[in-house]
Amino acid sequence: MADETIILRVLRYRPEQDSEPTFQEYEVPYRKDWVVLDALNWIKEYKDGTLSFRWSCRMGVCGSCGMMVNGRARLTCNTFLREFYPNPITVEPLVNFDIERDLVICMDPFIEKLKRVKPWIIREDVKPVEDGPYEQSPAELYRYKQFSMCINCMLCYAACPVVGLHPEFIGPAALALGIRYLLDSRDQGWDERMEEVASHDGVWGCTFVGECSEVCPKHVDPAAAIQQGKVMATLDWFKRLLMPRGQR
Amino acid sequence: MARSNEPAVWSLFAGGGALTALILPVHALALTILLPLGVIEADSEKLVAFLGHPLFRLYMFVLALLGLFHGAHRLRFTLIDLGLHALATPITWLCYGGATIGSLVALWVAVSF
Amino acid sequence: MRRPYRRPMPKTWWLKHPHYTLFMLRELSAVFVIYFALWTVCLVQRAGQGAEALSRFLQTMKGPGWILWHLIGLAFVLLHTYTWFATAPKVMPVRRGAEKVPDGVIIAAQWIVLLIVSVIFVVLLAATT
Amino acid sequence: MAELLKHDVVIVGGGAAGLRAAIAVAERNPNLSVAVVSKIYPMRSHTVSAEGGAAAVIKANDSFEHHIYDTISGADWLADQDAVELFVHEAPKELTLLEHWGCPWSRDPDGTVAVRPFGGMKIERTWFAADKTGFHMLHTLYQTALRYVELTWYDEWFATKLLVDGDRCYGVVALELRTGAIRGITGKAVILCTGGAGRVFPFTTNAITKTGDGMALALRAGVPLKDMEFIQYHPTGLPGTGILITEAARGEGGIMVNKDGYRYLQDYGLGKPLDVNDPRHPVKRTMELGPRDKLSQAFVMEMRKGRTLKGPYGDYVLLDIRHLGEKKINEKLPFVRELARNYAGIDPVYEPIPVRPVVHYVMGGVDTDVDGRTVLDGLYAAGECACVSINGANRLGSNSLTECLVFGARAGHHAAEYVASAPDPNDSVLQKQVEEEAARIRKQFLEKTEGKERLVTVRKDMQNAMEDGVGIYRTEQSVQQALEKVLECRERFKEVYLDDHTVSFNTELISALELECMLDVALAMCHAALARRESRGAHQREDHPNRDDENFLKHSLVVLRDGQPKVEWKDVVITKWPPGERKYGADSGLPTDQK
Ligand SMILES: Cc1cc2nc3c(=O)[nH]c(=O)nc-3n(C[C@H](O)[C@H](O)[C@H](O)COP(=O)(O)OP(=O)(O)OC[C@H]3O[C@@H](n4cnc5c(N)ncnc54)[C@H](O)[C@@H]3O)c2cc1C
Ligand code: SF4
Ligand code: F3S
Ligand code: FES
Repeated sequence: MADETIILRVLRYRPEQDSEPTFQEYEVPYRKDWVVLDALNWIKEYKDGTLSFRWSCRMGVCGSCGMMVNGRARLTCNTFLREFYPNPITVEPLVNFDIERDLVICMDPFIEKLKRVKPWIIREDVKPVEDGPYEQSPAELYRYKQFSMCINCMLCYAACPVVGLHPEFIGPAALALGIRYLLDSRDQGWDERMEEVASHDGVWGCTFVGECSEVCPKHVDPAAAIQQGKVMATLDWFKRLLMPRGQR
Repeated sequence: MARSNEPAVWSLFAGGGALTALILPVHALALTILLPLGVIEADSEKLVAFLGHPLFRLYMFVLALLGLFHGAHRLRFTLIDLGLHALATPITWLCYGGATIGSLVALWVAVSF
Repeated sequence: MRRPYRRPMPKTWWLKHPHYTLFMLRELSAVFVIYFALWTVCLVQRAGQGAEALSRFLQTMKGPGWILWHLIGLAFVLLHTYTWFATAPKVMPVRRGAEKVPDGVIIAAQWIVLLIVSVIFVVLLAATT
Repeated sequence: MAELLKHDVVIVGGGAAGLRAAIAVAERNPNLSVAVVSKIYPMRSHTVSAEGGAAAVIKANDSFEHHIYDTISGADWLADQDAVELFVHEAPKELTLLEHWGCPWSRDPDGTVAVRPFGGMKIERTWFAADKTGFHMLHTLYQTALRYVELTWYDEWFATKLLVDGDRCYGVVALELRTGAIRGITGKAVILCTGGAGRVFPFTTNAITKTGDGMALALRAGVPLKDMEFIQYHPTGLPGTGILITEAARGEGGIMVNKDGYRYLQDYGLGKPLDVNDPRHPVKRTMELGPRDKLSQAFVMEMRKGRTLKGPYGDYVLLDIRHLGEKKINEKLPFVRELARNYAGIDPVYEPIPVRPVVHYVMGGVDTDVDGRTVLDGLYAAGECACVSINGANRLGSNSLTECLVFGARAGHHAAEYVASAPDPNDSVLQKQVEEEAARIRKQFLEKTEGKERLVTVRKDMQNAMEDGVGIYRTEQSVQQALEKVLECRERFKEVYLDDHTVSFNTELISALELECMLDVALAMCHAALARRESRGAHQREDHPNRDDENFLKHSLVVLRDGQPKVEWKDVVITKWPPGERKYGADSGLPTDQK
């Protein structure tokens, strides 16, 4: 067992020397309980310190280690080598993002999109801290709970073709987050947030490919969030149409 | 960003999707396959009466309206996704314009029976 | 020093994974939805021209080419139905208190409604003709 | 040379403490410009992996008195009691604020916030968001912070040095990962919130990023590190990876058994076990709900008696939660189930989870007062990298997330006031320091042409030395050995040669800078562990097995004097709770019990 190895084909791009990305092959020891991230770390530590990638928690919760593994967007810290052994594994940076270097992508557009949906509680009347927490029944909590589980790993952005075709699209994770706040019983920012969520770049950009939910490692189901967002936006639209301004 | 007026067409799309998902399988099977094949035997006169019944004509119109808008909506996005992003605006006009004309024709057929 | 590299999205992206291809087929079902809607308009229009015109129309439709075409259409329509029903619980989740009604229940309920509607449709057609 | 990036307050770290501090500054004075410098995107910070919960008194059956007593006795009386009192009183307010900001706390049926018991607590008071509390807290804080335009985000900037002019701190030197640029980020106050240092050890629950950077930066700037000998082992980590199985698993009723299926904790002064089906199980401050130091020490004893199981990653025992049933596990401990399935290959609904003690938390840190102030004017610290101290010799589970909020906020508020009156920095002095630091990094790592050491071997040798010498049980000899090895590693570090000499996103360079910090932190830990010749909480000296209040009811302070580490001492603040015996099990002493 100690001598078994597996091949990793890794996409390399070093902005200081490469004009475009190329694949580099590494032979890595094969261990049943190793994840792809372990193999990458082994390469970095013992073979080639120039390979760059992001990671932190190694337990699937910080969201930094997303990459394309054999063409699928995965968290490399919970994708095991044994799933592929003895076949070679291809590792690439997440698609639909610019490559900063090697397996590291540029996150700027994602952070901008997060901000757009105003992912914070908006209130007209702020309760003083001394008066204690808001009440929220378990049923109210469960309305949005699932959509609050997103770890910002961006796998869904790599999986969603609309993100690739239409870079302005706010995208699955950020929209799910916006909808999470719309569904929170403590929030009063409906109108403000709807401006973004119900915009052209918002839920209406989604053609319900559904792949975002397929790859989501945390079962957030952003596709569901967005479709519910469409229903919410539609009801809202008719309401605005039928009701005179003052009564809204 | 401003709110989009997409709900206008999306509600037609969604209504059409629901209606066609429910009725089109049996509709297509019975009318476009079984009827011509004679598996469902029908007397021509009676069939005319059935198809000409106000309720069926109403149904035909609703099916056309919602079905066409449902289809137009999907077609629009599919064409754009297939790489015609630059033509998004004309495609949109063409699709919904076609659906509107189709619906008007259906209305005319239904009324002028 | 930064020089971010942008990868182009290939036009054939929808062939890259079976899920994407299935998505495209689902979207393609729209063509047949449009087709069957228009076909029905024609059918009624012929009926409006009288029994004879209608018979001729149906006679044409008996041709194997037409039947094959309609069978393909039916398959796409079924794909549409299947995918539409499958997504309903996502679009409009039903909750009882904190618990979500399982997706399977909602999907099954829709198929049952479909069955009832289909039976009514066929019975009406058969009974009146 | 590039311009200095000027702000009013510079916060280093985007975890719970850093983000809370940032919000505090912005709320206190919206006219201030705040830099948030973080070596990883803030929502990746290790706070994200905290599972179990955050403690604060909220329910009617609880009282401040209880929380204070649990904390102080848990700390083996090494906590400053004024700090603990203040902490306990501010805790509910901070967690409530988080609730107002949208944190999805788990709820009781009546819509109030739910609480669960944690180890070492007499009354359950841990707020939780299922078993992803840290994740929800961090994302709530990050998302809330996004609304403040006063904040400038330096995401993926690595702070390498504090800028000090005279006796004040004026900012940091930081390296932007994607460009490789080394710049000065200046302000009249700096708040270090860089988190813990678990990665100094080979086997830890901590993320790769927890390398004690802030502690090392402070130490190098002449600021003392307090109580560095106290390193918390968490009793239930997964063998191999060290991934944490939260204490909440025991809080909900999980039990620990040895290879004979025996609940061995009863042999170590932690009370008598109740049947898992007994409605009174789990009893607080008893058995599985004893404090972490005791549970980890019990494991070592069991191992010595040969009553643990053997696996490819060393000895282990079993954590059994099967009796909770699938429904409760899914509702209260879904992440535990996910982790056990993924990383231990077992489903805890049907099988017990293999666990062993694993390095989890550093009680010590940058010496601060209750406002986060250090001895260096303008330098503040909060969160795990600081030592206030409320954790003393052993931190109570779920106090740390709350600590990040309470003291992050206090440091932020104080810093906002301080910058109003602090003198302006002398830019040319700072600029010069930036240039020197940039030159040092280039020379030592990027422009180096030879060297015979690989990063990984030096790091592993240091980690193993620490585990062997400064683990759960220590002796003078073992610590001395570790110290010598760490010194040797520091020498070898000078010989490290990197593969990567480019500037954009050079992660190997970052690893080198982190190792440099860890070596300093390890050194401080060894010196403190040598100096404390007693056993207290997480510091168990087999050559001095008893607690010695006469000589060591004191905080150790490691300082660099002329480049050499020295250990000094500082009195513990005792107000109302004189040192007593730590009792767990049936007769766990409590002030209220005596009434
Ligand atoms: C697995 C696990 C579970 C835990 N569970 C609980 C629990 O249930 N309850 C509880 O109370 N506590 C728990 N803890 C402890 C608690 O989570 C931590 O003590 C706390 O989150 C620390 O927060 P922090 O803000 O101090 O640091 P971190 O969250 O670690 O953040 C450190 C920040 O500093 C930045 N940083 C570090 N170095 C540099 C540098 N050189 N330059 C720039 N930026 C830098 C990082 O980027 C990061 O943003 C747990 C800990 C672990 C490991
Ligand atoms: S929705 Fe899922 S896939 Fe997308 S970023 Fe969040 S956790 Fe990742
Ligand atoms: S994949 Fe994309 S198109 Fe919509 S359903 Fe998901 S966001
Ligand atoms: S390393 Fe944190 S999610 Fe993989």
